[in-house]
Amino acid sequence: MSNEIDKTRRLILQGAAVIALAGITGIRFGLTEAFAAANDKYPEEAFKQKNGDDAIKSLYGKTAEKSDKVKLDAPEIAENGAVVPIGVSSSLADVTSIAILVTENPFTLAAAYKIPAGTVASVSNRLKMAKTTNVIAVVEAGGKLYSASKEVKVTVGGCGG
Amino acid sequence: MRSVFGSTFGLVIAALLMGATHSAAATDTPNPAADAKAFQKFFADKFPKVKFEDFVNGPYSMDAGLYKQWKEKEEFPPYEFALDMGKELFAKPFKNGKTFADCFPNKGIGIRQNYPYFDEKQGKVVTLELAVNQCLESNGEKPYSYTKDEMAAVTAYMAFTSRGKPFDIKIPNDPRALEAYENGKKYFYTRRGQLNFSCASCHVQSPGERIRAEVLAPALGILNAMPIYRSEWGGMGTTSRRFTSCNSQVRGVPLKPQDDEYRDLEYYLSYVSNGLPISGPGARP
Amino acid sequence: MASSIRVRATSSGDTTEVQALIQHPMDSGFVKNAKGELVPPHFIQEVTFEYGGKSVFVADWGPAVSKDPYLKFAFKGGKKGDELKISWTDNKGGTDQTTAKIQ
Amino acid sequence: MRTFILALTAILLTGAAMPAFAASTEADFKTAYAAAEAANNEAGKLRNQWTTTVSALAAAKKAAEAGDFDKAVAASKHAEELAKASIHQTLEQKDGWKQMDIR
Repeated sequence: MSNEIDKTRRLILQGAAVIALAGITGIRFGLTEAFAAANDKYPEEAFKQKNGDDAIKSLYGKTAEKSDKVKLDAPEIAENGAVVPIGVSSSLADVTSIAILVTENPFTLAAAYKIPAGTVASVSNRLKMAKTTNVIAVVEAGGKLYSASKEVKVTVGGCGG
Repeated sequence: MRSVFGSTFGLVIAALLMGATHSAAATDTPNPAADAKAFQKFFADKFPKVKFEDFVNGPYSMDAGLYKQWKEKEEFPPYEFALDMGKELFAKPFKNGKTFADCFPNKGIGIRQNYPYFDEKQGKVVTLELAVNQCLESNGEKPYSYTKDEMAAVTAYMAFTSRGKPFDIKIPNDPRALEAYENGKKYFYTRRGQLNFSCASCHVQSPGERIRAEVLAPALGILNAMPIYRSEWGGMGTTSRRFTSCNSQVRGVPLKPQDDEYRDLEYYLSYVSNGLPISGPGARP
Repeated sequence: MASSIRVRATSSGDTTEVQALIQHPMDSGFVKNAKGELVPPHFIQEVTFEYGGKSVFVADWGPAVSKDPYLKFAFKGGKKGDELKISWTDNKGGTDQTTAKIQ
Repeated sequence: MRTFILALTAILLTGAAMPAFAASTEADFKTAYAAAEAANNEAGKLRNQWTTTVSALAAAKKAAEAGDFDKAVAASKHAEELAKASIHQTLEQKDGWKQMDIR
């Protein structure tokens, strides 16, 4: 495929994505909540925050309380800070969003997931960690925020593998 | 700076002491079969809980926490893209219409376990990576760079089609083959670099232990998983990459990929892992 | 060119488990290249999974998501043979999409 | 083996001991650098150069270019010591490697 066609296709897709996003926003979330997590807009500001509380506030507009119904699956010692498998799940009802924060990273918010009705409240991904850090999982359920955290030890480089 | 210096010094001394405690008055008659037996027994004794075939899983066979992270990664392994690329490259005709399949026995499928082999015509050890480039060059194509990218992709695909097949490295009745084997063995045990480490310092004496918190892989089975996606590299690397990067890590200037010493080393190291299944491509920390 | 997206979607009766791997550098903007220059940030910001015309999962990512990112989630419903649509966009306006059949 | 430890210790210590009292000239640097380079080439023939030798040589050259010949001479001498240690290591390991062999 030539570059021109590729580029054109990319531009078209971009346009289509914008239209699709605009369309959905109005219907699904327009009436209820105005915060980033509930919008279909990319939460630019939340991803710029340097501490956990600010990021959560920017994303959800409220604070989280600890809950044992938020399950955070993270290794005690990361094999490599570049690829740390992290899983979050919850037995809470009406989960609408899951966010994962890595407190020692330059920007704490790593990922935020929208969980539409009918999607299971569980996600696994792989994250980068700059150094030994707390990882915080935040779950939004029934309009409230719940969290769990765990320390992950990170070491880098060397004669391994 | 100071702590780096201090810990380096500590490591050097520790390595020296480890070496010194070894008594061993080696006999000088080469005996590869006995070597392989002793080598495998050494690891079996050192890690009684690790199943023989699990040695191909490197540090993951040594540490429960790592094992879990590895299993999670293997659900959708990071080498997947390299594998696809390798499959494509492998099938893609050269300018002259031929393909890789025309260069290899059994059209290149399921043959990884036979490499490296001693080529009596060329009078030297031929590794899979060398054979791939010889194939390209004999068909008028540009050879790949040895350490990553296309070379890693093609060898990943070739390893994948050979998964589960036990390493079957042969030493033909040719004094040059035995010499190459002995050279490789010598390279493996020779201390080099400012840190004064041999390959064996890390991968025979200390596998399962942590150096700066990284779990070291056992030498037994280490090549069965090649090529590997290494998180530390953020990408794929070949056996060539593994050897050169190990040399730099002990502060030695690496040789050129596929230099005689490296091919001989691969010959030795593969031979003593005979019987262990090919598991490549692999994922490593 | 092969797609940058690999997807495995498996139905186990009432739920469909989805795993995806995307080929992307996910440069954080904090890492230097061999020449010692900072590599500018280049990362996927949003990944959307759609089934039956509805989004079943949306990921918003920052630069802390690993290179060649991986995702696993599950949703209720999803029939074998049906298509799942996946698309991503990154901070430089790059984008890709693919569809995968539920197995 | 013991002499090697001593040699290595000496090197690690002298590395910290810095410039001589008298100011060095460009000629001093050239002599010192040539000696270091020769030793490193010898190590190269033995297939055992150290990366630290290479960096010390580079540091010497850089200091000389900046006109700091005290530093350039010191770095050259350090490089020569490292190169000589790598040669010593190679010779010692000629048979020394057998100590590590698994039998």
